[in-house]
Amino acid sequence: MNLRRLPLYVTIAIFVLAFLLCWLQFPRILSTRVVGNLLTDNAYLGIAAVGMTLVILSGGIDLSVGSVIAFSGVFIAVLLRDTGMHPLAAFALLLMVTTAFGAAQGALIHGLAMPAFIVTLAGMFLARGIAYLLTLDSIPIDHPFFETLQRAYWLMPGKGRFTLLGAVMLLAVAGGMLLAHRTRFGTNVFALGGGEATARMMGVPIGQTTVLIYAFSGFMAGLAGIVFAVYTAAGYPLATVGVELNAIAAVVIGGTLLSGGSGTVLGTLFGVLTMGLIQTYIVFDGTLSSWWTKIVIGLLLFLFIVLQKGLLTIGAARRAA
Amino acid sequence: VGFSQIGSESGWRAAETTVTQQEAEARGIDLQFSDAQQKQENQIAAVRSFVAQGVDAILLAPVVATGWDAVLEEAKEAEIPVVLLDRMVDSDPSLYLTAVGSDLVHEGEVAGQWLAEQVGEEPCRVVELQGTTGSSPAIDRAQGFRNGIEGHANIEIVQSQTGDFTRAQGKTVMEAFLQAENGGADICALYAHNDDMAVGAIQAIKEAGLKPGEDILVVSIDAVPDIFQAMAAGEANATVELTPNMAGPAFDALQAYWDNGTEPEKFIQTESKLYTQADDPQGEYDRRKGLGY
Amino acid sequence: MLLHARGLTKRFPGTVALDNVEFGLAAGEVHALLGENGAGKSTLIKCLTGAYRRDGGEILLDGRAVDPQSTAHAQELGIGTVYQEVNLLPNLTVAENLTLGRQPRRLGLVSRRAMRSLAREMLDGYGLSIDVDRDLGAYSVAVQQIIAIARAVHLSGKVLILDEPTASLDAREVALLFDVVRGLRERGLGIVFVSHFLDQVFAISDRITVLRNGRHVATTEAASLDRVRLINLMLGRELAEETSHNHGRREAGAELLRAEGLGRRGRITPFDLTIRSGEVIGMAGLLGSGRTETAEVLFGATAPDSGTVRDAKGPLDLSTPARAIAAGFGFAPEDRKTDGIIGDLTVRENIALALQAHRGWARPIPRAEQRRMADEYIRRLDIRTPGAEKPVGLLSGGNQQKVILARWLAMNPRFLILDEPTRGIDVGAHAEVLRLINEMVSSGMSLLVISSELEELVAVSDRVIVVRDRRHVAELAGQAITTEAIVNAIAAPEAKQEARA
Amino acid sequence: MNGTGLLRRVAPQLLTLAAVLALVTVFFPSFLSVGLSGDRLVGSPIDVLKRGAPVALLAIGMTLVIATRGIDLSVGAIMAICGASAAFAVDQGWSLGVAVLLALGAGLLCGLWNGFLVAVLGIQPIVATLILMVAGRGIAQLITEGQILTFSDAGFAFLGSGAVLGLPVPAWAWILAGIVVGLVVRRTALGLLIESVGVNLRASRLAGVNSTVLLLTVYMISGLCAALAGLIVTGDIRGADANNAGLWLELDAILAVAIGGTSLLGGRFSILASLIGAMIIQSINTGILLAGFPPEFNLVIKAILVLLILMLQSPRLGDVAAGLLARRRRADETGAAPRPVQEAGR
Ligand SMILES: Nc1ncnc2c1ncn2[C@@H]1O[C@H](COP(=O)(O)OP(=O)(O)OP(=O)(O)O)[C@@H](O)[C@H]1O
Ligand SMILES: Nc1ncnc2c1ncn2[C@@H]1O[C@H](COP(=O)(O)OP(=O)(O)OP(=O)(O)O)[C@@H](O)[C@H]1O
Ligand SMILES: [Mg+2]
Ligand SMILES: [Mg+2]
Repeated sequence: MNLRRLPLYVTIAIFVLAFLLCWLQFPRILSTRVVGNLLTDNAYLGIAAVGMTLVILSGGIDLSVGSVIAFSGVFIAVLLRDTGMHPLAAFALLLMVTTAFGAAQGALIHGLAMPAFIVTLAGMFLARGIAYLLTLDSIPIDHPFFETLQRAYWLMPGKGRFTLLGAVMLLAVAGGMLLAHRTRFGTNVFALGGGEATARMMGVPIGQTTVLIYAFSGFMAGLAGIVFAVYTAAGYPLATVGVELNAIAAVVIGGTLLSGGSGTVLGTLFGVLTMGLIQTYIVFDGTLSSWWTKIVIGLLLFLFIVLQKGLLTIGAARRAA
Repeated sequence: VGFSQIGSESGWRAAETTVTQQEAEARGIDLQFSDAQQKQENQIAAVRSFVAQGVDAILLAPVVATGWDAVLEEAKEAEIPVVLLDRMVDSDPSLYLTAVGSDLVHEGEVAGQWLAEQVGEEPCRVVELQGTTGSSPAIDRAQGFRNGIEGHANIEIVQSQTGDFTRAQGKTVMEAFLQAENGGADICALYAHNDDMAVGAIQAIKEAGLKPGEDILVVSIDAVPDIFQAMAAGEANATVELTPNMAGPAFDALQAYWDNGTEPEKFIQTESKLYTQADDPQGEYDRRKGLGY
Repeated sequence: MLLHARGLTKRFPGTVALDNVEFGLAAGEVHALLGENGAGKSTLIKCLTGAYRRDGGEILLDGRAVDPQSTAHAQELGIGTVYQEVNLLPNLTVAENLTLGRQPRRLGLVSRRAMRSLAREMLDGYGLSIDVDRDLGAYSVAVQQIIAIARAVHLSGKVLILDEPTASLDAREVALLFDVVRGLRERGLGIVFVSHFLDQVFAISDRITVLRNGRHVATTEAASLDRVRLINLMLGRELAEETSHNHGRREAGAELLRAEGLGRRGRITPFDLTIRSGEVIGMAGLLGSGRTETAEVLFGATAPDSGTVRDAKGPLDLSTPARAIAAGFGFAPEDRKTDGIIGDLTVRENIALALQAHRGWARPIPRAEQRRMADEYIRRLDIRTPGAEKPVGLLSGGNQQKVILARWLAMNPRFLILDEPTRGIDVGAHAEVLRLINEMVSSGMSLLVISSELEELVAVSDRVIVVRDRRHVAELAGQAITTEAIVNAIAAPEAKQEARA
Repeated sequence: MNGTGLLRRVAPQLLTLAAVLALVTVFFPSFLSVGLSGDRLVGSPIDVLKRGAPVALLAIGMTLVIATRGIDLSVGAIMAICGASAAFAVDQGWSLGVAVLLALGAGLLCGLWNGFLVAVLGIQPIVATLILMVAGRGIAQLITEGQILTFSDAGFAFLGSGAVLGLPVPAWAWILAGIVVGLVVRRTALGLLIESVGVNLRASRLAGVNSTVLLLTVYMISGLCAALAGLIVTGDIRGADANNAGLWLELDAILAVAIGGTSLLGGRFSILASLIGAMIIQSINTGILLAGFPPEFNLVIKAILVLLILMLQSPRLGDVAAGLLARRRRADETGAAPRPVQEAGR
């Protein structure tokens, strides 16, 4: 076993363990409904987190994700309201816009040697600000094509729904896995995360890679925006505040090192599912007041991270021995 | 019954949660509470979980109007009645049992009409503290107020900024307004989209050496306890009530529906009552204090 | 000329690293580039390969002007380089490091299998038996060095540049490397070779270019030069005296420390070690044999899980470096880039750091005092820097090493561990370090010196510990310390324990 | 750092501040006027000094945390916790002194917790502090039971909106805190050790730096600064608003540190520059309010200004411009030199 895979296994193990514990308390949690919900409700987060994984693997960070998702919804809603465009055309246009937005962030980060945290923080303000300029209202989308997308699901035994949105997320994860682990670009991303100066000396095209990474994250955020727009059938400039932090947390819980250079895309999927599980558990519990909800989420987060850390340390020690 | 609450972003919201819990307890209803922390995505997930859990009914205080079709359909398929609290959704009315709430635009109108009456023909420069940019109360209450003062050319909204529904921002923004309007001498009235911002603004006015309630009229919406205290001290002039007891009518409607399938009306409107300094503010304060505002 | 640089100039704030330098490399030759620490060798190489943007001059490849913008560009031009600091990525696997940028693909996706076999092929002939799928970071500096060389060789279509490739290699590995280099020379490549090991330089080079203070001093046939002339060219002055053997010069002092059963599972087998005051203990062994681990356990860098260390007053707490320092220990680590220097801080701050940490944050060393200390050590160790306020990361490799030595000298510890103290240090400084070691010892300090250079160990040590396979296998003392004896102890499975004099 | 060195270090920030102030004055001409109302100074500059206090205070602690290559996302939540604790204490009828001590204690405790996760458990700072960022607001609400806990203690209110010698108390708070912390880190060896740990943790440990204690200290200072900020915003509105106090202020604080030129990768830091950064941000905020744009423009304006500022401060900007120029010049000289033929791959 390669040591670098250990965090992934630990993440999966923790998720399974947590699911079992939840199941002991609420037997209903082990139903296709809950599993279906877990995939559907976290689809946009999962997609955004795949983009975030690549960014973090390269040693960067992208805080603009949540705002870009909100912008995407508004953009699509406004386009569909004001023009006769087909949603697919709107999607394509949007993906171009968000990809360009991401690329621009990457170009600034590389070209002016500014920290990613700050550039994308400004990007976060900018994307949401533009969403405000487009509309202040929440705009409903009632296009028949949207209903088709929303209704596209496979009814699993036990009434659970495996929706198109969930499928898109799984595809995005698969695509992310290929990109990160099986392409030259992916290796360059890891190289960048291992040390920019060294990567440069080894001949990695730093600038091009950086721009591509953030463009990819922008693309994924756009895709997440589309999924979110389908999910809610609306565009709302105030939506998905703070999603970037959830995405970062999911990536880290998924075993990716925040300082870059080490991690897996598959782990991110389990990070997302773990966060979703925490949410589900709290709703199932249903007795927590607002504040206890926050405290318990924090505690569970803490528990996951410490457990992960502990298992990793033990694993590493065992291997060294 | 599952209750998906928006969050606990304001005192009013906290009071609504408390009152809902009290009402449920009084009726012997087992309430599953879920706090969405101001996020629609969390609310949708919560409603889905309620459906998966198989609750008997769902109370939903939607954070936005749009985007509920799919999940409401799911609830409908599972034959779980949904009652909306205090805010509306854009979906087809067949997807929910009923909605309990006040009319946000109407609240703004009441406030605007009060001001129009109050100043008569005098010219009046109004500053407006808006709610969170893009939120439906902010949009509707702004609109309503403009409706209310329509036809009174002497009343002019000269400054309008968001105070995010919070006390601190209310105070900060009011300070800027005072700066911008000649130290406040040019301001005749303040309209705040909620009481919390008004309370913050009142402090700013006092610190600028002016008398709120006299030099600058203060009108706001919600009727939380602290604004009554200010009214009692003569520092605020009027507030429009938004009752936190949305759950009472909702449970009544649900009960009737469970008992004999009575379909309630699609919209149960609560009253938007105007309170002024003449309405025993101290008494109102004492009455509301314990409600968890 | 295959590669020709004319009038190359490179300025850094406060330094002219290269001043109008001329350098020509012919096809089919090994061209040594020599000079003291900070002479500008690495800078010249970085300018040639696009890692730095030069301030003036031109570069001709095959008679055509080229302008490498980046190392990637240089690679495309057929110039493969091993930079002085091992420049590979510890978080990638060995195979990924070797093939980065050129991974074999199938249908657009990297083919792991083809990548693995390409990597193995590239490592062929270097005598490594390693798993190319493991992270590079799991291997020692030496192994990484070899991998870096293999990568550069693979990339070099025309020119191979090696900046101190042998610093962390042992004799056998150097021999293997030279075989590879000779093979490439046969094939008509031009090879630039930088080293401070003059024997190696004479063994492999056809021509030699000497730089001094950023200026070109001379280029001559290697055969026409002898050691002394070469050293004079590099230093621009006569080297004072060659250090000599010290056998029997020192009286063993009283027992200072005694380690019993000290060890850590998976790192180093428990060992006993007695250290007397005013003596130098040398430590020899192959790469990866566990010498660094011994040092780290002694210094608390990795907490031991068995054994004790005591001095005359009783047991010592060595659980963290800070405690070890409090007990009068010091440790100059082998990997100075990651374990030694604080790159962004100044020379002054780096020198004062250990002393300051020891005094605690509330008792700052006055700035004037820091300055005085820094200036003194810059002078005493001949640290080449424009001033004490230069960030240490910008100094040349050898000078960084001296700064770390200065840090510990400022502490005046009773027991100092030096892990490869002369690695990457030029002849002048080399003699200087050895002189320093003698000086420290005569002032009563005890030292543990880890080195891959056996002559050096023989020259300075009162006793030599030989380490193999993570255990201490032999101890030599007095007249028994000879290179042959050490080599025998390293090689012979049943080392003669009776060498204990 | 001596006087001129310090001035050189903060010159870009000072210039930026001047530029922002000039810009705002264009839109709102009386921006720079300061008057005397009673015994206190009034005017927009005073407002900036006062309103900028929370971010400035947070930026002090954040600078140190970032210098150790960390980040503290929880400061906004800590503000809420500390404000709530103090309001709770006053509400219980305890004395103001007790309330303040309680708040500061709570801040220290929160910092200790963060520091423990980072320094002892070795959790990545952004995640470690994310935990308290999420849970902290819940804790604050637990204390206030979800209400806005109001009080009428004049002394406490004075902390938020009083004035001493004409200057608002919050302005005094950050200025004094900045001076104290600045002196402590620069007159002792704390600053050096923090920078050393931030640049190279491993090498610092091997040089005997007790990084664990140092990290704990730094996060505790950050907690303490957040506690002060929490006291100020709570005193200012005479109530503890657990849900909104300090919301998203951590981002502004980080921004202030970045504008102040401290690298987010740790190492060299300057508290003074961060404080100027905080004032730059506050000037933008106040300027937007005064200029009277519709609120939906706020974010876009702020984003563009921030980007502009960072771009102008970027050391690379000069390089890039020079590079472009040089390339053009070289092309001119050699008559558009052909790019070298690229070697075919091997
Ligand atoms: N990036 C840089 N910034 C500033 N100065 C630098 C930089 N790189 C090197 N220098 C300076 O340039 C001079 C030449 O350094 P260089 O690394 O080329 O020496 P070298 O001959 O390779 O020495 P060594 O044998 O110690 O490796 C030194 O004075 C060094 O301090
Ligand atoms: N030639 C090799 N082939 C495979 N693995 C090696 C080789 N050389 C070293 N290693 C591995 O690298 C690891 C780290 O070695 P390390 O450098 O710490 O040992 P060391 O005794 O300090 O050596 P050094 O002489 O470099 O100081 C060892 O555990 C060993 O397994
Ligand atoms: Mg060099
Ligand atoms: Mg070693």
